[in-house]
Amino acid sequence: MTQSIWRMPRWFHQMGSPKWFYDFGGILQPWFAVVAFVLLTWGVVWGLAYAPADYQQGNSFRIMYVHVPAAILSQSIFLGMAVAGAIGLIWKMKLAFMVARSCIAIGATFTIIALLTGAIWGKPTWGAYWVWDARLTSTLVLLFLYAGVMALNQAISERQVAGKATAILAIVGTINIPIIKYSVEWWNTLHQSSSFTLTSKPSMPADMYLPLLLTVLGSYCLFALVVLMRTRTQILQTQSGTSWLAQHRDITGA
Amino acid sequence: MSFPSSAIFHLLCTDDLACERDLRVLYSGLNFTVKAGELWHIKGRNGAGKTTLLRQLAGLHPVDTGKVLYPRHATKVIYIGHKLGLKEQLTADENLSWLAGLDGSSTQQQRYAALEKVGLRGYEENTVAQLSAGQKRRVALARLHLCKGNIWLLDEPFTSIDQQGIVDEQDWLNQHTLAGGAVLMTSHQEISLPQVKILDLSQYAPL
Amino acid sequence: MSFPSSAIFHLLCTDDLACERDLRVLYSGLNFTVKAGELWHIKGRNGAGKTTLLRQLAGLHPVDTGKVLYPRHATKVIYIGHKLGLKEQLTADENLSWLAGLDGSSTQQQRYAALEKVGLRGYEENTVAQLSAGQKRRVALARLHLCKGNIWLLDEPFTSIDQQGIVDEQDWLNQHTLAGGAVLMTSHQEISLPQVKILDLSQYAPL
Amino acid sequence: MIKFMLAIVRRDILLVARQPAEMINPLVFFVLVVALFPLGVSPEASLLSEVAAGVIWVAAMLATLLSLELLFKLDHDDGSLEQLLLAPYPSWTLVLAKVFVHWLVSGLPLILISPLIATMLFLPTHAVPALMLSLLLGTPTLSLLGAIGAALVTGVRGGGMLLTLLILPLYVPVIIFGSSSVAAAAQGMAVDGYIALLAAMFVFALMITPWAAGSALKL
Amino acid sequence: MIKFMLAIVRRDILLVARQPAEMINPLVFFVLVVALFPLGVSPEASLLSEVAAGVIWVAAMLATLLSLELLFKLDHDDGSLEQLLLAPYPSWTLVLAKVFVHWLVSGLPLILISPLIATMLFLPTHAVPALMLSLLLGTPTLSLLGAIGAALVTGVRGGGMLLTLLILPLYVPVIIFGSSSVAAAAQGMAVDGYIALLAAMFVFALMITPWAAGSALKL
Amino acid sequence: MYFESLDALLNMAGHGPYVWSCYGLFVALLGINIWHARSQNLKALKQAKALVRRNQ
Ligand code: HEM
Ligand SMILES: Nc1ncnc2c1ncn2[C@@H]1O[C@H](COP(=O)(O)OP(=O)(O)OP(=O)(O)O)[C@@H](O)[C@H]1O
Ligand SMILES: Nc1ncnc2c1ncn2[C@@H]1O[C@H](COP(=O)(O)OP(=O)(O)OP(=O)(O)O)[C@@H](O)[C@H]1O
Ligand SMILES: [Mg+2]
Ligand SMILES: [Mg+2]
Repeated sequence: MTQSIWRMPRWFHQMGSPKWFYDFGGILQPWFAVVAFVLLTWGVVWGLAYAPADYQQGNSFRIMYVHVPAAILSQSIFLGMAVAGAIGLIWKMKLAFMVARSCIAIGATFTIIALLTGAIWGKPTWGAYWVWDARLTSTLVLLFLYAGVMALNQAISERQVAGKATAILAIVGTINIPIIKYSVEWWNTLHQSSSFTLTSKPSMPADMYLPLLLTVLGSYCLFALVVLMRTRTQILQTQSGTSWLAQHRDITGA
Repeated sequence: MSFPSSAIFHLLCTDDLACERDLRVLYSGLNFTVKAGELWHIKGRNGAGKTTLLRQLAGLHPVDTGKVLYPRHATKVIYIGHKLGLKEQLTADENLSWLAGLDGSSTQQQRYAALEKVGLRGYEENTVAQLSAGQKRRVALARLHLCKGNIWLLDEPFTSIDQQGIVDEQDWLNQHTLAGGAVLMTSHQEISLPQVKILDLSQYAPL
Repeated sequence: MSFPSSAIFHLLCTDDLACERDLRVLYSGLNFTVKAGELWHIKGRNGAGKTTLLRQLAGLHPVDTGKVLYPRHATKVIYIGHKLGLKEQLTADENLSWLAGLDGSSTQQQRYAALEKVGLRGYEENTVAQLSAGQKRRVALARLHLCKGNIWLLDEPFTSIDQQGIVDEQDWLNQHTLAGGAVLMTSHQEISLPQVKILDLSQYAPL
Repeated sequence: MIKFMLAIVRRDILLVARQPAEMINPLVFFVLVVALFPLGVSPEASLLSEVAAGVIWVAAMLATLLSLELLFKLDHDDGSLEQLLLAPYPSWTLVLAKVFVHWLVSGLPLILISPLIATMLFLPTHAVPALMLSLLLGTPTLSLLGAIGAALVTGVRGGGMLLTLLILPLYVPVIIFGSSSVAAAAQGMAVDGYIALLAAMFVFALMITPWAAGSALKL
Repeated sequence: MIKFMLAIVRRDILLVARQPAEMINPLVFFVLVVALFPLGVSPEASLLSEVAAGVIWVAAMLATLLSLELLFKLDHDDGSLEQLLLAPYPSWTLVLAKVFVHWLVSGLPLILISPLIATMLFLPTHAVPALMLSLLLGTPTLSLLGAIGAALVTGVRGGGMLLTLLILPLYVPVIIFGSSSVAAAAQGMAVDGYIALLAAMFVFALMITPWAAGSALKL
Repeated sequence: MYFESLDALLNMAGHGPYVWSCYGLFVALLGINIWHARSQNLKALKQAKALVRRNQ
């Protein structure tokens, strides 16, 4: 990684500047907070209290409004982390490593939520908290991948090195996710053991899927909010010696 | 980044090199040019950043600010640091063999000759684990007689070496520079060679 | 085994001590007596057996021929060898804390004072991994100011230490001997203290 | 002497705390091996519940085994073992202190997570107390026995594998009684006998191993 | 470049030869785990033959995993990794050379002994060729993927456990296809598909991992 | 509203514990995450301010 392979567009270069990110992120942050709060509250209340019950699963189906966003986010965040890491490696951009690092905790949290809510959902639907279904197993493996990234990040004390190491692992992990998914699916269908499958997407009435849309979008905003906050924190930690930060109004208090 | 066009005859230049570790600036604005035949003694108190500088020059520590330049195309660098890079289970001769194999090859005769030069005659077939601290360092130094490197980067090469050994070593350094090589080394002991140039890191440290 | 009855006032005696490694005799017939207030400089070329001797005295290397005797009952020995015995992940202060905890206890104030004496003020809460070679050795040496040992066995304590550091260190050695302690140390550099007694291992080596 | 042991315990806990990954790692290894097993074998509940007891115990043993390698090795490599041995106390105190921390870090978390693992392998719920009890008695025995091997291979480069070889045979009885007790509980049979045997092995190990490992360290 | 790689291969083989325990150790671990399994679970032939494929593959994976820890660590600790990286060749050559020796020492013996192990677990004889072929393709893939983890944890103290966490998730597909192929063969089904997939994964790993591990080493 | 009473909403025809614990987990875990991010941010701000003041 001595030489950049591709030249970086100018706007991109600007985005890589910590100062720009700190300021622009500061403007965006409250907006994301508000939008995330509104969407999530709206979606959750709608889903809990107003959406009709499923004719098969009854009320337990309401778990979907938290389970599915968490499951979707757990995967997108890993992908996002790998993309940020790749950008960091290719263009030697410190900020990208910071963004990747900010993704870890929130991504792992969403994965845990997906697993736990899924497990809880499984009890009334399948009669067991856990079965070795393909999708469940691959989500579990995803959690392990997150755990690995997190542990690696913690184990290396030098920030720069930790950032690059994490990026490499995230990229390799991302390449592997589809392979894992595919192989796990195949493995499970081969043995044909569990007769349970996740309910295939039914043609839901709007009353049922609109709340889902709201919680999914809300979760994305919440993710963006957390990443902004954590990245700006890291900028504060690493740039505290620079003049732009010393004169920043966040610091001077003006 | 600007260096005189004659720089093509230089072996190594730095351009405003700086280093920061854990938010502590070790040195900054370091500009120097190493020409063939020079011997640089890098000085500084404990923790000044001598080891870090040598590792930056060798490419083993990331350079974030400034540049390290090797103007000539085929500059070969030999770096010997605090960790000697010897395999304890292998004999002195076997260690030299793989080290030399990294960018060339060597015959057993050459290796025995190199070991004799560093005063390890009779220890060629001892495993490195069986050698004393000073003898281990001598094995590592034997590489200097075996591999053809233009620039030697030596981090405290006198450590653990006895007095006669230090005298001999200075002699090798002298011969290497006379033969057109260059040496950058650190040491807390004085070097008694006339051509020594001193780079005092304390002059580049922030106040 | 015979030593004068006054030996009860001695700190350490050897009785015909010898050492053989890999069928090679390093030294034999070593008889010496270390009294309170003495500073012994063990000399010898690389591979002479200095490290081995210190480890035999400390009880870390088996004694097959001869004897090592500590005539006084309550002699406390501090040994600092090539390997410093520091945990890289712990801070300087924490390392001193557990080292001192091995045979006593210490307050943070005492530890900070010891670290200040070895010139590491401001580095108390840095992990040892973040220190330079010389700074690491200084942390190990700080133990000398913290633990009450009558005999210090120091293997090349000047290694990696800068020039001012060596001057300071000799001062501590001096004070320790003046206070009734004893020091046995190896070094390839000279010690500029008047009370130095020299033990040249080459005199005990086979021809 | 107590003070000496406390100093070691405090230091080792501090070392673990400095690197939390270290602590959750035996745990993670345990979970991963158990999770990989269905992947390798079959996801069928009936088959899994049959082998659950054995798989959990073998995984627990492997997790202990792996973390044992570093018990004395790191201390040896950086020279702090020398310093510990130079202290004026018998070396078994040192062993006991280090084994205690090892169990705290590798054994205890494993016991705490075992109910979850049991669910994933479809072990009957009524066997879970027996599982936890057997692990509670068995894992310290594993740590203690392992200390002998760890002490013997200290200073040997790449001793990890050698260690496995040395102590796996010692582990056989623990594994057999441990997994049998769980299997018995799963079938609704009495487990007192097995538990008593595990307890006896623990006491025996507690008496023998600190001495044995201590002497091995001084070699 | 070939010369450079040969120099590394020669050195590493010499190192192993100097300490032969190193070589038989993954093998012994493999045998022991497989042998412990019936002890922990049940000695019944019918049950064992059912789980044999999975157990053999999981044991092979663990044996590889354990020996991986030292792949770059010893070189890092004594400073010879620095010297290797300073050589004027791309770092993937270094990775490739070291992985090759690792496989030679940990993977190959395992393949050679696998027929014996298969017999011990009552795997049908006609599945043995599939077992050996799948191991032949799978173990180098495991070594290659593991190299990434090993490179990443180089220089991290006590990285052994961390390594496990990093690479076990990557091993999932290999385990699944490896054990499925053997299970299919045992049931008399065709294995070409699985073998083709294992081969594809091997080629893929061969292309990706030297680069990834090489860059990780240079951090 | 789909449910007739608050009780029915809480009970959800027997599925209440499952549904509510899931929503509880969702809110709690994400809440912890946001709170942690925020507290780290404040801490970093404080440290940065202290550093600037020290350098002056
Ligand atoms: C621990 C258990 C579970 C895990 C780990 C899990 C994981 C997942 C994952 C990874 C997705 C895919 C999200 C996406 O990318 O679209 C998903 C979607 C979904 N899950 Fe689960 N799930 C679990 C249990 C359940 C249960 C018990 C049910 C209900 C019976 C369920 C119903 C759904 C539904 C309806 C979807 C959306 C379908 C789709 O968009 O394709 N899940 N889950
Ligand atoms: N582990 C070992 N096994 C066998 N022989 C050894 C071992 N370690 C050292 N030796 C031999 O013992 C002799 C003395 O070693 P020792 O380390 O005591 O020397 P030293 O006087 O401390 O030398 P130095 O000045 O280089 O530190 C050496 O000749 C060495 O070859
Ligand atoms: N891994 C590290 N992480 C953070 N800081 C470090 C690290 N290693 C060294 N440092 C710091 O960098 C500074 C320079 O270290 P370096 O090893 O370059 O010093 P040096 O001049 O070689 O000293 P010595 O004479 O003691 O060998 C020291 O102040 C040290 O605290
Ligand atoms: Mg240095
Ligand atoms: Mg010595």
